[in-house]
Amino acid sequence: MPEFRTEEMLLNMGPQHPSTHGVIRFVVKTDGEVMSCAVPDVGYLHRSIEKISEQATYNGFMPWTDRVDYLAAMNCNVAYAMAVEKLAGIEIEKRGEYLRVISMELNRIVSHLLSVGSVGMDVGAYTPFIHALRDREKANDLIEELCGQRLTYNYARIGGVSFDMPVGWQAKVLAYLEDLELLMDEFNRLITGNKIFIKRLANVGVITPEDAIAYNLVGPNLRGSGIKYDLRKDEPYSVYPELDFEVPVGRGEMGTLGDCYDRFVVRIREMDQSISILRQCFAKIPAGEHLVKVPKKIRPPVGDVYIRTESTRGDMGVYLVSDGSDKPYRVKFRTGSFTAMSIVEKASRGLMVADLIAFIANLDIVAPEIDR
Amino acid sequence: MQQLADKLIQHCALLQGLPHELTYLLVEIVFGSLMLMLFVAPFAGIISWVERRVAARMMDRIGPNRVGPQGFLQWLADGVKSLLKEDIVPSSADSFLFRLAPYLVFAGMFMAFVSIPFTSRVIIADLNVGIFYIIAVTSLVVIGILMSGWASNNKFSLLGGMRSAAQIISYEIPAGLAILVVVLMSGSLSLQEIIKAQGAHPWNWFIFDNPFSFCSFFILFISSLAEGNRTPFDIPEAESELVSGYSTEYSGMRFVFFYFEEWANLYLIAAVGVTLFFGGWQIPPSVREWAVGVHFVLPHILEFATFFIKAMSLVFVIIWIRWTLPRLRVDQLMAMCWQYLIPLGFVMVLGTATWIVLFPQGVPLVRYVLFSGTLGLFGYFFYRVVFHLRYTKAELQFNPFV
Amino acid sequence: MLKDLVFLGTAVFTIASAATVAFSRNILYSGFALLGTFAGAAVFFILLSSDFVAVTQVLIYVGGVLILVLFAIMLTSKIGDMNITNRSINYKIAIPLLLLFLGMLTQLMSGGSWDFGEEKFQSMVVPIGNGLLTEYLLPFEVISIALLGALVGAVVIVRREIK
Amino acid sequence: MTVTEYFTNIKDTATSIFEGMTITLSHLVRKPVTIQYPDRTPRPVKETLPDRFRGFLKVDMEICTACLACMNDCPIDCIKIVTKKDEALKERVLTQFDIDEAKCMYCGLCTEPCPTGAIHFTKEFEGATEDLSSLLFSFVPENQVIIPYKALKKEKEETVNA
Repeated sequence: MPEFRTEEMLLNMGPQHPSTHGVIRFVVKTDGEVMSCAVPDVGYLHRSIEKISEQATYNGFMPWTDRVDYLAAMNCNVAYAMAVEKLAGIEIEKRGEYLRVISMELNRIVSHLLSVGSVGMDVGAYTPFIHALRDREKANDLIEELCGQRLTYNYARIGGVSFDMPVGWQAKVLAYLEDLELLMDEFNRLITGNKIFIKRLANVGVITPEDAIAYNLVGPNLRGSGIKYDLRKDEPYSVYPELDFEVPVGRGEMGTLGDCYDRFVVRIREMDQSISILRQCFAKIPAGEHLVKVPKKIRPPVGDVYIRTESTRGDMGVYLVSDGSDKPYRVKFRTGSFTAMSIVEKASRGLMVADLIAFIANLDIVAPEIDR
Repeated sequence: MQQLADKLIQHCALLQGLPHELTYLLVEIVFGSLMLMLFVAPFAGIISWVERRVAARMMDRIGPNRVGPQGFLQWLADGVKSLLKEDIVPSSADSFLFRLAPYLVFAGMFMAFVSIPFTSRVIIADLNVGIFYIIAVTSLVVIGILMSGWASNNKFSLLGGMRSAAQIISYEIPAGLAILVVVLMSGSLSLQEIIKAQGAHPWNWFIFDNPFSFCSFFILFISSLAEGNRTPFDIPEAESELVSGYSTEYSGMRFVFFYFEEWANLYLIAAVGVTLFFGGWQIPPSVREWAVGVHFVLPHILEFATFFIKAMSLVFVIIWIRWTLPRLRVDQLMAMCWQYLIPLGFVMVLGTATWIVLFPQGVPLVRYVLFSGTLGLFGYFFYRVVFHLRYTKAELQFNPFV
Repeated sequence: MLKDLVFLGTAVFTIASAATVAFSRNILYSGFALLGTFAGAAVFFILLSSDFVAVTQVLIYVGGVLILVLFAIMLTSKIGDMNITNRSINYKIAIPLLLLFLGMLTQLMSGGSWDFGEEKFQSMVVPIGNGLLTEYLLPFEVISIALLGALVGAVVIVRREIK
Repeated sequence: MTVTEYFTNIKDTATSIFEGMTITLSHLVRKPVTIQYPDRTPRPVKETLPDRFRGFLKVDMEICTACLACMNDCPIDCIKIVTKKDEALKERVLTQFDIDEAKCMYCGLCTEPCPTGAIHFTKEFEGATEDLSSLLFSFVPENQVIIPYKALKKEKEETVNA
């Protein structure tokens, strides 16, 4: 009997596609609905942010860090500020540190809400997406009140943060967290526990723990594969050692360990942890200056420094080289989305086209963070 | 329709000169299309507004509320806008098939409306094979979708078209089985006969006739959703995967044709469901007698209202499901059809056949139990709704037109 | 009179679309033209007042067979670019076959009566249903079993292919 | 797949759909959160913005000291200040103070070093225009000069602390 063979179809998904979450291209080889592989093609959003740093002063580069990962700008701000502070030997006050953690964790909630919402949308459930965005807007309002912007916060400064909390802000945030917990419960009942949703995510895009380490995955993607690794715990920075929180990991509840559902659930649980961290921060925050006095023109000594922080998309690294002038000699960002792209080719083998969408959404990639 | 034609022939001298067959044909065409255009076209438009408003409220939004009162004329504005838009045929598309496909889709949908009853007398053609005919002509829609998918010369469209075809031919089987259950109970394929076999009171509807018919309704409903490409079975047009599936390359009026089909299909699904399982236009005989006494048109208005309200409730449920559930994957969709719906469908057919043989007169107790059980389910349902509202301490706003 | 007109129109339409099926260079066009042929056949059935058969014709041939045919054509790669002709005519076999077929048709046509009179349109559902389950029960069941065999066979073939 | 699994699947699907539908139905009677910007808001949106909102930049020329701190700190050079020594007044005067709001990325770095708070954000954010040049704001009228504000040293410190 002759062997029947259907020809593979080359499907060009992106750069303009509703579900690539930015300008990314996936070259998808499919046989009907089943893909043989999807190769990511990145670089459409490269804006030379790292090169721009060589033209900007240490302080003046801060707004650019907002644009590295626009969904978690606080984390980028803080990572960069920490790098400069470490190189220049600047100690910042406790209040500044707490304000940074508060802003970062609030930002983590904002970012994860969008992530879990968009996973829902990409598998076809629109209502949970809008519900997540509704709650995210409230958090954005709070951040706007704190720093004046909703997206490109530019809140951290070398030496602390730009503003102290506004009057009455703390109470507003705590009230919001109360609401958020209830609304997240509802969100979970609506989508996380939905059988169709579980079916769509469970056993899809499985990343084994070995692969997760081999491909250098970070953040929730790594923890979704069951590896308990969180820089806030394992390489503590700022005031995280003073705070008590859990590191949620994937447990393969609905299918194989390291599938899309695990990563989704890890993000949901991380939000709960962020809520708890925020409450502790507000209870512990000491009085003091939010911004220490630093020289107007910062000239760190010649040398280099590498700082790692746990951003919402995982290990956010800043490598900074100084030549002693008032402008950085070199700044390099190490971002979670970029390494997450490397696993796509392997994990997407044998998935269906619809799964690829769920998988990409689940990796929580942000196109500008990939390309910078 | 025939009576109408006869009356016209009696009263109109011009028509008497023509052969009767021609008159019948003319009357069918003119009045039939008038009825369809005057009912289906605005209905499809208005239902799009309803869907957008309902979806918006489910998402805590408001929805379109600017054109006309409460945005009610949004559908007209959208239609006019689409008419004025440039009609683009991609240069590498097969232009003949590309242009033809929307018409096929449109025609398939309209042909199905021919045997949909409105009241006990108002129906364009009460075909003896009515329900069978509806399934048959809607396959034209599939051909149109396949055609558009291929002619667009776009891989996403092609995938969408193929998904649609695979989905619709698979789901025709469980739908057919569920319909068979009703045909067994009523002994007719004509939609009017099927309605007449049911009573006006809920417990006399076919859905509550026996446990098998109760399940059959859900099989039919799910299959209809799949055939109408509605979420959770909207994989042929899945925006997030296939951009917009088979309609990706369409613009302007041709695009509207596809969406028109989709909205009109909502009513078709609901009307078939109401006809087969919910007693159609049946009103209680006492009410009917009273209405006939008042004016001969009144019972028709009541019947139409009954039918329309039932159909709209089903339409609302379909809309509501769409904005609640995620979409299935294509293989899960097929698995659901072949592993769950078709075997269950066969069980229902056999079960109903056995039931009819065992209890030719039906069992009133079972009807009451099923009916009150459904009511109880509704009760629990609303209890849960109130629970969610209390739990999240939500601010209430009962006015649907904020 | 009207009936004749409809018949003639449908006949022309059916033959034209059948010719398209046979002679079109694009196999997909052939597939879509088949729609016209099937629809035409359905109209003939209606003219013969066999509404059930007409609807079945549309349901099975358009809704099932044609869609599967189109499906298969579309799955074949680059089929749209290929020019497939079926003009290779083997006269030696074709002409005798054609003559035989024509003879059979003439025999049939001259045999029966073609006058249907003005009899009232009657639904065929009940006679067909009764016929299938009484008089023709055995052939019906035999065909069912044959179809089931074909179905199982298809599954077996596909299974071996995947492995 | 065992028989139990088969029916558990059906049950789970039905119950989770039931639950989901109760939630979406409950949203039908909730208050929508939409803000109908711009014309159907209870208050103008500008009034609802927080104090730290970063809208258009504005310079209060009365108190500008022409220290050039904002210009130097701007990461994208959208502020242009020109000063010259005026012969008649025997003083350094401002002849040009332009902010190109089209370039501005609203980072706020210029407002922080300002000794008098002359350069500050407003709550004006509706800047959509067909013409980019209309976003070039000149705070010194053409062919005029402005004498910078000279704060007393003590006063200046107070401003900073406040």
